[in-house]
Amino acid sequence: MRRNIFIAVGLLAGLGAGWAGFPRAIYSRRPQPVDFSHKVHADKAGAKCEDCHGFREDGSFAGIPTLDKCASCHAAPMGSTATEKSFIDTYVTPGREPQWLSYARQPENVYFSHITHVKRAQLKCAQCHGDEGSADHLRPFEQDRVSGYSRDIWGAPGRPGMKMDDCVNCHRQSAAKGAAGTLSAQAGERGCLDCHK
Amino acid sequence: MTTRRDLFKFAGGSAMGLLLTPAPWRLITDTALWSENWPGIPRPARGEIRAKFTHCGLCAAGCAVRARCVGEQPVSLAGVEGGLCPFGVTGHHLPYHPERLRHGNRPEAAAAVARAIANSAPDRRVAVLDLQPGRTASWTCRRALAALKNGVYLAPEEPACAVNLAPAGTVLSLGAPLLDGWGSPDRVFRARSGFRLIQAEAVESRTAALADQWLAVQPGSESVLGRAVAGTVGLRQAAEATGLAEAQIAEVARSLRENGPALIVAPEMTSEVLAWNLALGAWGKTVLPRREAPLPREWSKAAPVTPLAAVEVGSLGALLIDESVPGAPLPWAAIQPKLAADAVVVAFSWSRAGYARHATHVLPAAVYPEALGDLPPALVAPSVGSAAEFRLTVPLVAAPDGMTDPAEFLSAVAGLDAKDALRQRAAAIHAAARGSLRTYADGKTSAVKDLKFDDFWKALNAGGSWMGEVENSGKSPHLAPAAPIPDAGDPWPLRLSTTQPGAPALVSPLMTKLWQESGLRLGPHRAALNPRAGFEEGARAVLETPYGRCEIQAALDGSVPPGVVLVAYTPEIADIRGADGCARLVRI
Amino acid sequence: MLPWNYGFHWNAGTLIFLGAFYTVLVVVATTVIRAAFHSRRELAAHHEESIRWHSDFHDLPAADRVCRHVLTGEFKHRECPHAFDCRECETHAKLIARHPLAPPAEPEEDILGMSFPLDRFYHRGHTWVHPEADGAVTIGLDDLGRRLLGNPDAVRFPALGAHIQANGTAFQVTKRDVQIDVLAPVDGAVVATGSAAGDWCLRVKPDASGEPAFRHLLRGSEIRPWLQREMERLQLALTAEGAAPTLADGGVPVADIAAGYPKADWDAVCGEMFLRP
Amino acid sequence: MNKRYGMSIDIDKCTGCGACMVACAVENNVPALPGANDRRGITWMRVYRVDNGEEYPDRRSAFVPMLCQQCGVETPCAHVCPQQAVDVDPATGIVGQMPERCLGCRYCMAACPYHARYFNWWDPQWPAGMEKTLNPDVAPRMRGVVEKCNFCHGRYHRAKERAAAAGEKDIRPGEYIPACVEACPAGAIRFGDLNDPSSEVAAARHEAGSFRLLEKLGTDPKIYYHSTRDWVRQIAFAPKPGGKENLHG
Amino acid sequence: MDKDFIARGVKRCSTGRFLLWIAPWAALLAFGLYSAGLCLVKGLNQTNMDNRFPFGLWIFLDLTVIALGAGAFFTGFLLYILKLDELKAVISSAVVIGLVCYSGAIAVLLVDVGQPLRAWFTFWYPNVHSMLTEVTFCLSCYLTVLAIEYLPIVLKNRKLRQVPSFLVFEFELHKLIYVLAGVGTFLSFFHQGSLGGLYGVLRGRPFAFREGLAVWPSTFFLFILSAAAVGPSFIVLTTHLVEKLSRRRLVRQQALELLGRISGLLLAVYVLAKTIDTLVWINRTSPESGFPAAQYYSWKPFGTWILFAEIVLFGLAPALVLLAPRLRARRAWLVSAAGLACFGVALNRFVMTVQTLAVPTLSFDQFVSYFPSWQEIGTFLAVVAYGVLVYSLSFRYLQLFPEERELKMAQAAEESSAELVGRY
Repeated sequence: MRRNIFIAVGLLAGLGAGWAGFPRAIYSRRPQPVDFSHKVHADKAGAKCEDCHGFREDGSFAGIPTLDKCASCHAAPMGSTATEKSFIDTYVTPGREPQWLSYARQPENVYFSHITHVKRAQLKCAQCHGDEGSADHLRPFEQDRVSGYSRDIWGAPGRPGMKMDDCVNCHRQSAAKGAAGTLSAQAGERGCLDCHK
Repeated sequence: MTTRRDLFKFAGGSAMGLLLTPAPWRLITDTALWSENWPGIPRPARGEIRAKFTHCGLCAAGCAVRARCVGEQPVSLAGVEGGLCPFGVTGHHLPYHPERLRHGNRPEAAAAVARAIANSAPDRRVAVLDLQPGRTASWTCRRALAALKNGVYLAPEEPACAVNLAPAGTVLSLGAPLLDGWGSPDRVFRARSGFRLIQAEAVESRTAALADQWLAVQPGSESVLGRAVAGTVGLRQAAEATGLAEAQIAEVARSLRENGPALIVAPEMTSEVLAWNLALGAWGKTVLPRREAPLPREWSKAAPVTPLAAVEVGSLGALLIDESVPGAPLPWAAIQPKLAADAVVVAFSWSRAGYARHATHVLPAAVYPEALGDLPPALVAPSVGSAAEFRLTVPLVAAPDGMTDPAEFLSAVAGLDAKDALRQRAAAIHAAARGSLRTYADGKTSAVKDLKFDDFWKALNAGGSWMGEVENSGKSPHLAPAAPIPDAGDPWPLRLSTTQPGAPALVSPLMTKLWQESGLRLGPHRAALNPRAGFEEGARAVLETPYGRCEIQAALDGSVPPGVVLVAYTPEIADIRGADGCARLVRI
Repeated sequence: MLPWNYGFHWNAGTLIFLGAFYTVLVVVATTVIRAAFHSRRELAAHHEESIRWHSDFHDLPAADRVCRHVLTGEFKHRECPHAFDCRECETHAKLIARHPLAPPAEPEEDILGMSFPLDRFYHRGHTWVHPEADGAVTIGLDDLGRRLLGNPDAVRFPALGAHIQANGTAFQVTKRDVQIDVLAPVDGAVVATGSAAGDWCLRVKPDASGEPAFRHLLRGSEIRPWLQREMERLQLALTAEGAAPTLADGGVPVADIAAGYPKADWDAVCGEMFLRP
Repeated sequence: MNKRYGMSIDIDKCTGCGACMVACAVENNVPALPGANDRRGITWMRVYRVDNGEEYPDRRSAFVPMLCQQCGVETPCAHVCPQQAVDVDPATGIVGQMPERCLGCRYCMAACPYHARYFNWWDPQWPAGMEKTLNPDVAPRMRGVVEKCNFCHGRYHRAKERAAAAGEKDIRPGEYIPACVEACPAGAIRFGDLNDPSSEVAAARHEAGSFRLLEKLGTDPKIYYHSTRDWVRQIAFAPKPGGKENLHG
Repeated sequence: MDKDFIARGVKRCSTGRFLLWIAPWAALLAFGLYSAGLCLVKGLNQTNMDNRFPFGLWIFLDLTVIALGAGAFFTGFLLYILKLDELKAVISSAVVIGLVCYSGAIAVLLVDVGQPLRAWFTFWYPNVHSMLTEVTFCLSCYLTVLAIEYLPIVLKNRKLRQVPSFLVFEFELHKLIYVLAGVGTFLSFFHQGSLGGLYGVLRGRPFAFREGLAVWPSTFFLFILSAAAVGPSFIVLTTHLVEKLSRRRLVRQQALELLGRISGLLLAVYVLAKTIDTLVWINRTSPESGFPAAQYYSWKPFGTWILFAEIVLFGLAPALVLLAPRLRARRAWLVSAAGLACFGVALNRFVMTVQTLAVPTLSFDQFVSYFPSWQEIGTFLAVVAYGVLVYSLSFRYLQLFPEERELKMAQAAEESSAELVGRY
C-alpha cells in the first residue's frame, strides 16, 4: 500500500508540474511599452483596423504603426488620462519610437502575405488575431524561453490560431469547400515553400 | 520514514506523470524550433521595399542599376536594361568589406601636401594621378592643379573616341575582353548578334571562347596582327610574329574589308588602334569621335592631361592618387622613379591593397555606392545618335564619417570652392539644351530643352542619364606615332597575361565564390600554366618581371599556351606588370 | 506518423508502412507488458523460489540434469524434464509402479566412507529428510554436504513458521566467504531450527505426507549410484577449480573438505555440488 | 492550370562571368565562408568550365551554368528524403527544399546526379555590417541542413503578392524571374512556364541543339541547355574516362 | 572485489587486470566522445565530408557494422524459430554483439546528421517512400527489441537475480523471447534490406542503381542475404577472439561449425545472386541509364579487381571453405574463412557507399576522393571502444556462454584422466 502512495504522490506531482507549472515557466513575460487601448480608439475615434495597420503601395503590410501615425492625432493630449500624457512625454515629444513587441511576428522562415489573406480571401482580422481590436489593455508579450517564439505563434489553447497547424487546417478547410480551379482550391495543402521561405 | 526505495517510487511516479503532460513533448519540439533560429544566424531586416536607381561606379561603363532597398538599405542590385557583371551585382557589399579602410589622418596628410607645395623648388611638381579621367571630380582636380604653380595632372591618355558596335559587321578584337568587361554588358550583348567576332589572343579568354573565330596568336603579337590587317606590316613578317598562316591573316583582313563596317578593338584604344580603324574606314561608322559633356565656361582654366612618361624622373614632390573610383592602374614600377626622394604620396582609397601600400598617407575614400559623382562618357556607345553622356552615381547608402573626397581635398589645398561642381556642370549641360534625359523609374526619355533645370537636376539625382547628340564632323583625329613592338628577351621566357584588368581592387566577399567555391575564375595568387611548363599542380613559385616579384601557386590548365603564364589580376600583379608582359617563374 | 500530422497522406504506402510499424510496436509492448504482468502474478503467488529453481535447473549442465533412473541404470540417457520434481513425473510413477525400489541387498549406511542412513530420503541438493512420528519431518545436511561445508562460518535459518518449498531455499550457510543457499527437500512450514553443524537443521511440518510427498527424493538403492556420481562430480569440480584430483584414488573425503583444499575456488565447488550454478 | 517553370540556358552565350552565381548568393542570402572551397561551398548556381579535351591551340572551352535541374519525374532527392523536407510543388513544378524540416542526413545529396545540392557545413556568417544587405524574402539557413536552388522562390512570393495587391488572378509571364536570369549580362538564361506554349522556354526546348543533362536517367529535368557545338552537346552524357583528359569543373 | 557479480563457477581475471584491460579502451572512448562532441558542437565542418562526398566513413562503417551485427537476429531466428538448439551456446553473445553494433551505429548516425535535434522529424513526418525512413524506423524498433532481449541477460547477473522481481521478470520475459526473436527477424529483414535499398534506389547514381521487385531494388535482397551470411561468420570470429583473449573454451566446436556451415551456405547463395545481379546490371540497368558499366572501373584505383575481390576472393572462396566439412572442422580454416566473409561484406559496403560517390555522373565532373578527418575516425573509434567495453563488461559479469562451465568441467575431466593415464 505504502509504495503505491509514493507512486501516486509522484504521479500527481508530475502531472501538476507538467500541466500547471510548465506552461507558466516556459514563457517569459514583458509588458508593452505603452498601455494602448484598442477599444478606446475604436469606440471614441471610430478607427478601423486598417486605419492604423494598413498596406503600403506595393501591397506589403505595414504592421504596427510608427510614431508618426500616433503623433498625427496625439501631438498634444486629446484626453486627460495619465497614460496618454506619459505617452506624449516619453515618446511623442522626444520623437522616440515606442518599442512595440509584436505578438504576431512570424518566424523568419515563414512567408505570410497579409494582402492575399485580407484582400483576396476576405479574411477578417479577428480570425487570426482574436479580439485584440476590442481589448481595453494590451496583454503582456509572452515569449517561449527555448524557441524564442511569441506565444501567439507557438501558443497554447485559447489563443488565436497562428501555429502552422492552424494555417494548415484553415487552408485545408477552405480547399475542401472551394470548387476545383478556384482560389480556395489553391489554398489547399501544397509545397512547403508555399508558406515558407 | 522514507526509504531510498520510496524515493525511487516517487521519482518513477512523477516521471510517469510528466510523460502524461505536454512538458516533455513541448521541450522536444522547442529545441527543434530553437535550432531554426539559434544564436549566430542573422535576421534580415524587414520594412518597406523600394526601388532606387543609380549608375554603377565600379568602372567607366557605368551601367544603370536598379537597387532593391529595404527602407534605406540596398539588398540587391540589378541592371536596368540588362544584366550586370558580377562586380556590379555585388557592389552594395563593398561598404561592408572587412578590409575596408575607415580611418586616416587627414590633417596630417593635408599639412604634408601643403609643405610639399610650399617647397617651391622650380623643378618640383605636385601631381594628381587620376585613374578614371573625364569625371567632374577630375575636372575639379585639374582646376585645382591649374591654380597651383607646379601642378601636374596625370591620367591614362586616350584618344577621344567611342566605339559603336551596333553597325559593325565584323569585329577584330586584339585581346580586348569584348564580351567580358569591355563597356557595359547590355550594350555589348545587344549588338552581339549583329557582328562576326574574331578574337586574336594568346589565351582562350572568355571572349575568345565565345568568339566566332579565335586566332590563337603568339603571346604579345596581337598588335602585329593589327598592323598586318591595316597593311603597315607585311604578311610574312606578321605570320612569323603571330604564328598564324599568311593565308589566315589575309583572310582576316579580307573579311574585315568585305563584311564591313569593320572594327578593330584592343584593350586600350590607343592612337595606333585608331589608326588601323582609320585605315579600315571605320572612323565615323563604328569608331566615333567622343566629346565631353558641356562644361561651365569658368572651368576652362584647367591643368592639361599629362602622360606619366612626360614627367621628369625625381620631379614629383607630392603625388595624390585618386583611387576612390576603380580604373586600370599604372604599374608602381613606372611611377616610383618619378618621385623625389622626400616625396609625399597620398592615396585616397578603400583599402590598403592598392596604391595605399606605397603611400605615405592613406585617406579612406567613400566606396561605391556611398559617394555622389559622375561617370566619364562610355567607351561603347549605345547608338550613333547619342554618345556623350552625363550620369551620376547616386549614393545608395550614406558614407560613414571620416571619408575624404579627393577632389574636395585638393580643392581645399588649392583654395578652390568646388562644392557645387556637379550641379554647375549639370547646369552647363542644361544650358546647352542638347540631347535628352532618360529616367529609369518610368522608362521615359525627354528632350532636355523641354525640362526645367530643377527637374533636370532632380531627375539626374534619381538615377537619370543624359545623352548628348553626336556631332560627327568627319574630322580625323590627331594620332601619336606608333610604339615599337616589344620583344621579349632570353631571361624572360614567359609572357604574363592577366584576367580582367579592370577589376576593382576590393570586391565583394561573395565574389570569392567564383574562385574558392568553384573553379570558374582564377583565384588571386594563382598562376595558370600549360601542363607542359614543368610545374605540378599547386607548386609554389615566384613570378618575376623586370618590375618586381610576387609569390604565386601553379594551376595547370591545358588551355593556356606554352610560354604564357596567366594570373588573376590583383594590385600586386598590377605593380609588376609591364606593357611588354615579360615574366619568368622561379620555383620555390 | 499520425493522420493529423502535416504531410500525412492516406495511401497504400503509408498504410502498409505505418501498419507494420504500429503492429511491431504493439507486439513488442504486449510482450513486455505480458511478461511484467505474469511476473507480478507470480510474485504475488510467492512463486519466486520455484522460479529461481527452474531457472537454476535450466542453467545446470546437461550432465547434472540427468534423471534418477539413469543413475539406477534404467535409462541410458535421460534429462529430467521436471526440474527434479518427480512428484509430477508420469514416467517416474510408471517406472516406480513397474519396478518398486528394492531395498538394498544389505543395509548400507556407510558408502564411500560416508554415513548415509537408510531411514531417510535424500535430496539431490545434499539434504536428507527424516519423517518423524508426529508427522513433521527433520531436515539436515547429508554427510557429503556436511563435509563440504565443514564447520560453517554462519548459518541463516528461516523464521519459525516460514514456508519452505521443495527446491526452494531451505537455509543459507556461509563458508569461506561463500554463501550457499541449501535447497529445501520438501514443502512445509518450519517448526523448529537446529544447527548446521549439528545433527539436524530444520524441523518442518510438511504440506503433505506419505509416499507421494517424498516421491522426488532418493532412497534405498538409488543412494549409492547417486553418491558415486556425486563424488565424481566433486572430484571434477575440485580439479576444475584448481585442486589436485586426490580423491580419484579412492580416498575418503575428510571431514572438512574446504580446509583440505585451500586453493580450490570454493564458491564454484559448492555451487556445483549444491546445484546452485 | 498548374505551371511548370523551367529554364533554358544557351551555352553558346555564356561567357562564364559568374554574375549569375553571385546574384544567386545575394538573392538567397548565401554566405561566403572562410573555410569554404569548391567542395564545401554553397553556390546554388555554379558555372563549370568544360572543354573539348584537345590541347592548345585546338582547345575550346565553354561554360555550363549548373543549378538544380528541377527533375519532374521520380525526383531523386524528393524521393529519398526521409521526412518530407523536399517536395515538388504541383502548382509550379519547383522542387522545394525546406531547411527547417531538414535534419541534415544528406541522403538527397547522394541521390542527386547533378551535385546541385549543398550542405551548410558552417553556420552562416557575413562580415560585420553585411548582414544588413540580406534579402528579407529569404530566411538564412542554419548549419547542418541542405539547401539548393528553388528558382528564387522568394521572388515567386513577391510576384504573387504584387498580383494580389493589383487584384489580378495570377502572375503574368515575366513578372517572376529568378535572380540569375535577371543578372546574366549575356542574356544566356531564359525562364518561364514550360506548360505555356507561348513562353520562350517552351519554344527553346524544341530548338535544334537543345538538350538536357543525363536525360536517360529518366528524371525529366526542367533545365534545357542549348549549343550548336557538337562537342558541347556531349556534356549531356555520362563521363568518358577512357577518352582524353577529362574536363574540369 | 566484484566477485559477487561474477557468475558462479566461471573464472575471470582479477579486478586489477580487468581494469588494466578496460583502461585503454576507456581512454579511447573518452577521445572518441571528444571527437563526437566537437562534431556536435561545432558542426560537421569538423569532418572531411563535403558536398560531393556527403557520406563518408561513418555511413560505410555503419553499414558494415550493421551487417556484421546481423548475427543477433539471424541466430535468434535459427534458435527460436528454426529451433537449432546448438545455437543456445552463442545466442547471448550474439545479442550483445548485435546490441553493440546497432546502438553504436545509431549513435554515430546521430552525430552524422547535421541537425540531431530534429532527428525525430523522421518519425513525426515520415516519407514512407524513402529507404532511409524504413531504415530509421526498423533500426530504432530493432534496437528496442535488442535492448529488451539484452535485459534478461543483464537480469541474470548473479547479484541482480537475487532481487526476486528481477528474477521473475527475467524468467517470464525469457519465456516470451521467441516473440521478440520473431519481431527482430522481421525488422532486421527490412532494415538490412533497406540499407541495401538506400543505394539501390538512387536513380541518379547509376553505379548503385538496381532494378528490383516492387519498391525494393535487388540490393535490398542482396543485403539481407549477405548480412544473414556473415552474421554467423562474425559470431564465429568474435567467439574465437574472445576464447583466445580469455584463454577459455566457451563454445563447442560443433556449434561454431554449424554457424560456419550456415554462413557458407548462405554465402554461396549470395555469391550466386550477386553474380546474376551484376550481370543484369552490366548488361541492362546501367546502359539503359546511359552509363556503360565499364566506365566505372576505369577510375583508378577502383578497377575491375574490386569486383573480382568482392565476389570471388571474399565471397566464393570463404563459401567453399565453409561448405567443406573437413576444412570447416579445423579451427584455423573456419575462422579464416569467416574473417574473409566478413571482410567481403565490408568491401561490398565500401563499394556501395564510397565508390558510388567517388565516380562522377556528370561528364564535366571529376572523380573525387576523400579521407576522413581525425574527428571522424575518433568518433568511430568511440564506437569500437564502446563495443569492446560493453562486451568486456558483459562477458565478465553476465553469462554470455552458458556452455563455458560445462566445457571447463569437460576439460577438467580430460586433464584428470590424462593424469591418471600418466600415473599408470
